[in-house]
Amino acid sequence: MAIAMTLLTLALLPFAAALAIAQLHGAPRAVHSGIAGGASAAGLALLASLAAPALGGDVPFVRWDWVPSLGLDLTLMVDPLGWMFGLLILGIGLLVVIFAHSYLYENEDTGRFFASLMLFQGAMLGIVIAGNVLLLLVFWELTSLASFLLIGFWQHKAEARQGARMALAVTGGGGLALIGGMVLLGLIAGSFDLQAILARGDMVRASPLYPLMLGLILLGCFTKSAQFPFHFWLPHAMAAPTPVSVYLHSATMVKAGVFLLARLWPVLAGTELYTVTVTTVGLVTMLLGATVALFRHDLKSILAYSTISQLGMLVMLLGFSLEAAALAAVLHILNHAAFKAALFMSAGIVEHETGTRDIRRLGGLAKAMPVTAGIATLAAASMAGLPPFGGFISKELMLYQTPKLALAGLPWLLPVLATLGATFSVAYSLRFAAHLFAGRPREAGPFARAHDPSPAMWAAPALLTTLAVLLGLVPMLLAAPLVSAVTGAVTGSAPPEVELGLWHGVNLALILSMLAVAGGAVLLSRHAGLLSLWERASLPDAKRMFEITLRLADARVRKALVATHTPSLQRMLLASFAIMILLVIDGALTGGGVLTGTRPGLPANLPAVAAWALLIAATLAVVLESHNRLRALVYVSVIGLVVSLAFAVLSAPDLALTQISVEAVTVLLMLLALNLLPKKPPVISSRMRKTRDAAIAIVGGVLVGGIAWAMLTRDPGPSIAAFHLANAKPGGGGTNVVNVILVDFRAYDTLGEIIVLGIAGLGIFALLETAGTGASGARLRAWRADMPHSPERHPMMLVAASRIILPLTLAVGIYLFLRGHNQPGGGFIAALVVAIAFLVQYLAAGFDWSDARKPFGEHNLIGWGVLVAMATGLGAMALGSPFLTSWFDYFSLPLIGKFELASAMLFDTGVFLTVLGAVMLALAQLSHVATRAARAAEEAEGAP
Amino acid sequence: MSGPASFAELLAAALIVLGAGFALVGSWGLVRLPSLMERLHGPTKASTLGMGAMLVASVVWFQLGEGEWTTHELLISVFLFVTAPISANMIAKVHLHRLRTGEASGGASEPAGPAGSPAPPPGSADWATHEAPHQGTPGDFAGD
Amino acid sequence: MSLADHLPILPVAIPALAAPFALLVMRRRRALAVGIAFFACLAQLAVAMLLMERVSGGTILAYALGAWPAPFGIVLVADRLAALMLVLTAVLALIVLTHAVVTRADRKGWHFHPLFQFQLMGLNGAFLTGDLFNLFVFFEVLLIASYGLMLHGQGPARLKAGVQYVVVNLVGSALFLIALGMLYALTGTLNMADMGLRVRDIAPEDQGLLRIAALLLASVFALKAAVVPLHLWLPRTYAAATPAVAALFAIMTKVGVYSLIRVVPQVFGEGAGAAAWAPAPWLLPAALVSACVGFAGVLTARSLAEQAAYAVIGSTGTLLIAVAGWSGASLGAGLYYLVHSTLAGAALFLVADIAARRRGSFGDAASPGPAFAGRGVAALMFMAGAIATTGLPPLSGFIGKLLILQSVAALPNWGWAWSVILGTTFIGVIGFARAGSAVFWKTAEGSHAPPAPDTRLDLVAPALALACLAVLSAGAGIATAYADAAAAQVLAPADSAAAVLTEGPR
Amino acid sequence: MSYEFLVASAIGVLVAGGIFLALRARTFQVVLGLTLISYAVNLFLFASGRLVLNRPPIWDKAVSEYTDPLPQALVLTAIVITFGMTAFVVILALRSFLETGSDHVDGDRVPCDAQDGLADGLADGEGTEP
Amino acid sequence: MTMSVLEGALAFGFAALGFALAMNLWRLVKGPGVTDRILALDTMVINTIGLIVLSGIAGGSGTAFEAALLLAMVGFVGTVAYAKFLLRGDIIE
Amino acid sequence: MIRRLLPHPGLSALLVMMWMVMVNDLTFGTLFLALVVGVAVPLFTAPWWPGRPKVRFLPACRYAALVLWDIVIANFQVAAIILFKPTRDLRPAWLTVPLELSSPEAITVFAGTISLTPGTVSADVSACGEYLLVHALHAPDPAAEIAKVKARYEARLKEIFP
Ligand code: NA
Ligand code: NA
Repeated sequence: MAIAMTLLTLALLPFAAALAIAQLHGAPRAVHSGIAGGASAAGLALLASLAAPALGGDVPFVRWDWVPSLGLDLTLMVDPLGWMFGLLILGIGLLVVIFAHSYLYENEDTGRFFASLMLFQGAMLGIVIAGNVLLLLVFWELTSLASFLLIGFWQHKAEARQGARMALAVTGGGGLALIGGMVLLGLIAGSFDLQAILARGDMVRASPLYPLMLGLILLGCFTKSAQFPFHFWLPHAMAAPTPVSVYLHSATMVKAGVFLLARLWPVLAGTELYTVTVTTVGLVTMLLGATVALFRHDLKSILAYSTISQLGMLVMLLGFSLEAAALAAVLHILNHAAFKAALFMSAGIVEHETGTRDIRRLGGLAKAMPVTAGIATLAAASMAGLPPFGGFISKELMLYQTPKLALAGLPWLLPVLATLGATFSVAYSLRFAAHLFAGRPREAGPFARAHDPSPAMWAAPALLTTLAVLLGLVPMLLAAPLVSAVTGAVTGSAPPEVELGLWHGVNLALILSMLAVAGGAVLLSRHAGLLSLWERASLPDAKRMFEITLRLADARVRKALVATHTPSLQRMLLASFAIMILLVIDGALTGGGVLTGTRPGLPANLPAVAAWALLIAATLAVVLESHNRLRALVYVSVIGLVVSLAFAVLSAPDLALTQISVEAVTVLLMLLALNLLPKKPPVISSRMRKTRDAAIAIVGGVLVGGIAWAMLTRDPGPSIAAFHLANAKPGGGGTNVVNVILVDFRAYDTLGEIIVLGIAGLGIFALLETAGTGASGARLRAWRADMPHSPERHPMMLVAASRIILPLTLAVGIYLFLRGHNQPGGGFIAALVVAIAFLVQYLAAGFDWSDARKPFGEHNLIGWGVLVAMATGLGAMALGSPFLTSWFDYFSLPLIGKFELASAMLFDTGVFLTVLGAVMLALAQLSHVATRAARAAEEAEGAP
Repeated sequence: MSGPASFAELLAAALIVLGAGFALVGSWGLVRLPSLMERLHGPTKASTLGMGAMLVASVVWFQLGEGEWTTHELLISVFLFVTAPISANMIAKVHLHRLRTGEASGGASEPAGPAGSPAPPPGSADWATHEAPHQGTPGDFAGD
Repeated sequence: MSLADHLPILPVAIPALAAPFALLVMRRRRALAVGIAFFACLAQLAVAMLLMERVSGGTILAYALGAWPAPFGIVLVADRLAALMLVLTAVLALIVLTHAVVTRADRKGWHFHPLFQFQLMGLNGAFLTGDLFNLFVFFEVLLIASYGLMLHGQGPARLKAGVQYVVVNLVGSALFLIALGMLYALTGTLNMADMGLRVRDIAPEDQGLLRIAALLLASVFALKAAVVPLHLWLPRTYAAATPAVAALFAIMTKVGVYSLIRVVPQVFGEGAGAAAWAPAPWLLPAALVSACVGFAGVLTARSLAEQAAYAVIGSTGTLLIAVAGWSGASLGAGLYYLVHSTLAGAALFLVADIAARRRGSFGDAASPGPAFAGRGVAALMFMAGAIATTGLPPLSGFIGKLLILQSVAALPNWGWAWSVILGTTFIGVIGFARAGSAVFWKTAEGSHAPPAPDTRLDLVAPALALACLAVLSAGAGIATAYADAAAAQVLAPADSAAAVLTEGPR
Repeated sequence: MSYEFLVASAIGVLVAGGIFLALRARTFQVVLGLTLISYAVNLFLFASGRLVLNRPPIWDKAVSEYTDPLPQALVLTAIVITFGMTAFVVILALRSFLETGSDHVDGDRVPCDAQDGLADGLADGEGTEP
Repeated sequence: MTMSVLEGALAFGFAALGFALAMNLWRLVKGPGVTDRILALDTMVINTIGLIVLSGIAGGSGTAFEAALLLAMVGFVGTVAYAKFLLRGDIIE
Repeated sequence: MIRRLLPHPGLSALLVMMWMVMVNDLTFGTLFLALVVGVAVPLFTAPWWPGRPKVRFLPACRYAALVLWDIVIANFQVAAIILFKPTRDLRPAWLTVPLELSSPEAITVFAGTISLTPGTVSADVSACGEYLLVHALHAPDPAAEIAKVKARYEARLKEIFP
């Protein structure tokens, strides 16, 4: 339990610190750095408390469920490998915090900085103590995100933003490959638990998916660890504040890839594919990084390329799949962390004090800043692999291993190339120290400002350099037990005996090492000439290529996207129709069956054929004369008429009534709209387009017509309608089965339907209420009728007739409403009839005059209609029945006789009110819209 | 078939033939008469005697054939009688309007029939279609 | 019947009452209308959670409206999936409503609150119904309400986009009716559970028709889900809508997905002869292309809202990759991802609005603008939204994508699915990083900071959305267990049929 | 000729006309197209109950055979919904025309495309070494 | 089987109305003016009412009556609306 | 009170009759409902019918019968014209009928009558309401035609609408 709490605290501490810092965003710098440093120190203490079990083989371990179905558990464990990395992350983290406290200026956003730093620390720590590979992935991607924030900390600088984006793209992208690889790994191994996976190395390597999985995982590792050809992001990440560079590029971020290679060593390593790939990539990276580093001028850039080179070496060592090589890698990880962090900090101090990082402008700084010079020079010597520093030991171990592997069948290739890499390492390391601190100052300006910083700033690099030195002097004391335990953890076997020392006698490694030092010295002495040679060679700039690729991709994709996604309704509909046609054809071809069924047809009489001809002709006329809009509208009315007739003849009186009344309202609506639209706009479709559309239209028509034919010529099976027919009267209290379905069996549909109408009314109101304002209002006021008007507004005969038509039609509406339950009619039709009655009134006598006399508001009709319909449903609930359960009974009164009362009538009243309100609202709003716009403008003018 | 039924049948049949005949004649008039104002006379037949006869046939048939009184068919006639003149009036107004504006603009948006264009009424006022009615004139109770 | 027995109707009844009440009081007492709206949303959330609690054990609640037994009347069916969608809708509604009220978006036009409640009613109704025609009706309710909301505030871009949105959906509705007509003609029923039983008896010579109906119906749902190439309506519609509305619309495409999940296994499952799983072969390719197109849009979008709109397409595509597996595991993964992607999409639209509200004339264009008030917080929120949408850890998108990757690994085309899921994530990361750094990091030269916004409360709603995502991530164990159970229930239509088709009260 | 043929062919012709018009470039024609399609759809849905003469679904003691009432109820609902939608789209089209001065369905370039010009400002002058 | 008188009359009626509709169609398409087309539509509505009445008689059911009644009302509204449109543009002022 | 309850008694009577005819059912219940409708609807629609023309009931009935008879006769006459008279023999004419009626209702009934009887169509009223423009399908003698309609219909209408 104590272990569990320790592990949990360890994992959460950095995040808690990040949160706390973010919360105290406005507090002084010291608070931020204090929290960060305190958290790091506390983490170190916790880690120290775990040292004994972790290194002793009794791995502290804890597991909680998170997403069991995924295999993603919160498993934390600190094995030697994790412990060592944790030490680096927290230790160097603490030093970075101390350094950054002095490095950052007071006016900078230290809250954001330290919060991001702690977030990063937490993510990094998570990677190394995760005991579940999916959990590891979580932290892995989190480091990419946190580093994005850190690299982009100076967001006002273009290079910072670019560098951050590039780092995110490369490492985050690699992380995605890693996700694929890790999931595959888990699926192959049958578990996502790290320890379980590590125990199943043979099984994994035997899987046919091993190469794919390996490729994906290596992609993740290589991108993170800046291996060729993904190395280019790293130098550009130097746009970050120096403490960030220290942290990310000495001990943490870039080491994550190396860590993962080490972590998965028992599962991945050992195959030829693995060995060749990893070794080659590491070797190439090492050479490339070392070479480029020699010719950079920015201090941090030099260090960045050196980091690439050193990472290449580590990757190469792990690629060997040999225990001794792994040991060398482990040791070098420690060395590199120490000297590289010290060097980055030194570079930061130099920049901080001189205002530049350009090595060409600096020189002779040893006089002005002796402490810094001492620190940096010692660290550079370790980097160069000079004795008696730590770097020497690990480099020699590396060179010792190189002959054991024959690349491309050539046993000498690896030693030679590795030595070459070492030579360049020596050269750039020496250059860093020599050009910076020795000689005379090259420019006066920076030199004049230069002086050693306060101890607070150099303490951290000093400590690190001391470590780097001690790692060379007393390796057995300082490193051997740790290296032994970690190597055991890496290889998954017993910890090996470790013999670390500066002197192993004269062997090949020593010779190669000497050669490298000598060669490095030569290279440095010829540096000026080599530099001019280098600068003349035009080498591909990976970053530039990355940017160009991205830019090109963006341009191409954007172009394609814009081309295909222009907001074209024609295209949308074309796509829709084409897809539907395809699907219908697919269904028809693969589904089987016959077109014509066996149901006998109903012989049609002459008027049926005539009406059919009318419909066909009218449809053709609409299509052919659609640009003559009024005429097209007349033809549409004809179609509506024929459809109504069809319903009337084919035993659907309710449908006929509905269609007829809807038709009338639709015509009114269209005419109202048409008034403000062009009446005969020019035709703009090309002939080609028309032909294409016609082809699609015909195919679509034939298909739907064919389906209708197939359907109509088949006998229906048993239908639920039999129940409706049988129960309409006894159960629903009405003889008009259609109406009983509407207000009882499927009243819920009807409720939805009236709400649709109500919403349409509201939407139309919302649309038109603002028509008088803005561009629309201006256009309406400027609108001139495009056809001559008769001056007479209200024809006398029409007005006089409307006075009697209104009451007569209302009576018909009431009649249709009351009888709807038993005969054709009902609330909806009645509402339309009543609406038509009022519309005739509006037509004849004008809107204002008629509307002023109307005792109801359309909004209220809609609102109350829905409420009444709802109340009918809820009433049933109050009586203990389901929503919308109907009730009816027969009563009898003297004189009047027997009559029926039914809850369905109340529901129908709701339908009536809503429909009336919606229809009236739509048409009333649309009418005299131009007049209203003018009136609104007048009022607006008159108001101020 | 029994006696009354066959009488009803005969009566209904006669009325149907009469009604449908007038409807046909009306539509035939629509086709053959020379201009809009003449054609406007056609539908009046269909909507008055044509419909009337068929509706009476329906009343007769349901009463004598099926034994139930159905009177509501007559209501259709009432509606037709109220609305048909208004429809005709409105179409005629459109004709007059288009005739006048066509003449004014020189183009023939509506051909005049054999009767030509109507002369303006005696006095100062024009036909209502061409002139906004003055205060106190019939159609003016409403509106404005 | 006690009130508890009426639970399934309440998600529809509450907004259906709230909307007219809000309408009736809106003109004079706005505050009251807002109060009604909030109360209704809270009540819906409470009811949805209660329902979820009731069905989480595996019970399927069937509510026979009008006491007419299924299949003769309309039944509401509340199972795990329905309850999940209801909770999601209610949560989203609360977030969006908060944003609309806080930013006063609800005052930019007429009838926001009634339309909003009607929209919720349509959504809830669609999720609850067990009847295919009723599904059509509620589709229409939610569509017409969405037209109103989409046009809320108006302006030329919105109106132009609105015409296209409406027309495309009208065509979709027409096709829905054709498919419905065919299905009724063939099966004689409208109840989905009953239809699932009756398709077994369809004669071989009629199965071609059934297959056509299945494909047409699926394509209607695909249109709503904005599956490529039926997605063309979405980018402009969503980008043009008021951001609060666009955030609500994040669930609209999910209605299409929901319907596919609901209808295909139940009606066109194993027993459907030639129509069995008919849409399946079309779905995976379409889903893959959708994910690619959507994230290509994310990469190249020129405004944050446009980016969010394309992200909706992309994540729907990703979601359908899972759905196209039609296995318990993949459907469960899909359901988890559905919840996640809805909230993530909403969060993106809301964050885009924060930027737009504060950058003055620069709006939410994905290009440098002025340094504005609250930029840091907005940047963080954008980053969180982007992380969620692309599927990076630690937010739920990552878990969702891992679930999908794992669940489709057993399918024959897993290579394609994996490549697309991982590849689109990569593209998305780049796209969001670019847009985000341009808007939240880079400052346009010579641009002056616009006046601070009238309220800082506009940060609340996106924060809420992101908090929901965090909860969804932290509680992923429970959530995925529920999603898996819901998927299993969906894929066992016989159980649902047994629950729905028992004799009703009459 | 049977009623079935008349109805089926009418549906086909209406659909064809509707599709053609819906693919035109102006809102009014598109609305006309949608109207034609909705006629066809209503007829189609109605036809799912098959065609029956003189058997309206009005319950009567003396009658035992009726046409299928359910499709009629569905069509009724569909007509009403279609009407609401048509009204909305007509007014939306008009309103859009008034606001933008164009009744082309595809309209002018919208803001999010107009921002293409801003695209160059999107990234930080990428491709140049800082 | 011989045709009864009524059936004969109905057959004549249907045929007459069918021809009438066809003639209306001719006028509708031919025009020449939009006025003629509106008139043709108006006549068509009346002939359709006749058809519905006749089919009511033929089918022996009275349910077609409401359709005819409504058509009589609505046909008028349509004609007036078209006319008002041509006269004034704005049909509801 | 009665006047307030029955703003248009004639209309109420018409509605009651119409209701009975429409419902097609001669029972007390129906009559009761008819009376309710007959009172309620005119009350509701009264605001839209501002004037209150007096109508004499009996002459109105006689007038209706006369018009019905004329419609039947004229239908046959006009059918003969349409069917058998060649277009060249047709003498269409515009008739300007001076009006003695003044209330819009009366003029409308007069114009309606002229339109309903085949052969003549009322086309327009003068802006001041003094003349009625009538189109005749075949009017070799326009003056006689004008005199006929004035004598046969307008004179009677003057009695009905005093
Ligand atoms: Na009804
Ligand atoms: Na006449």
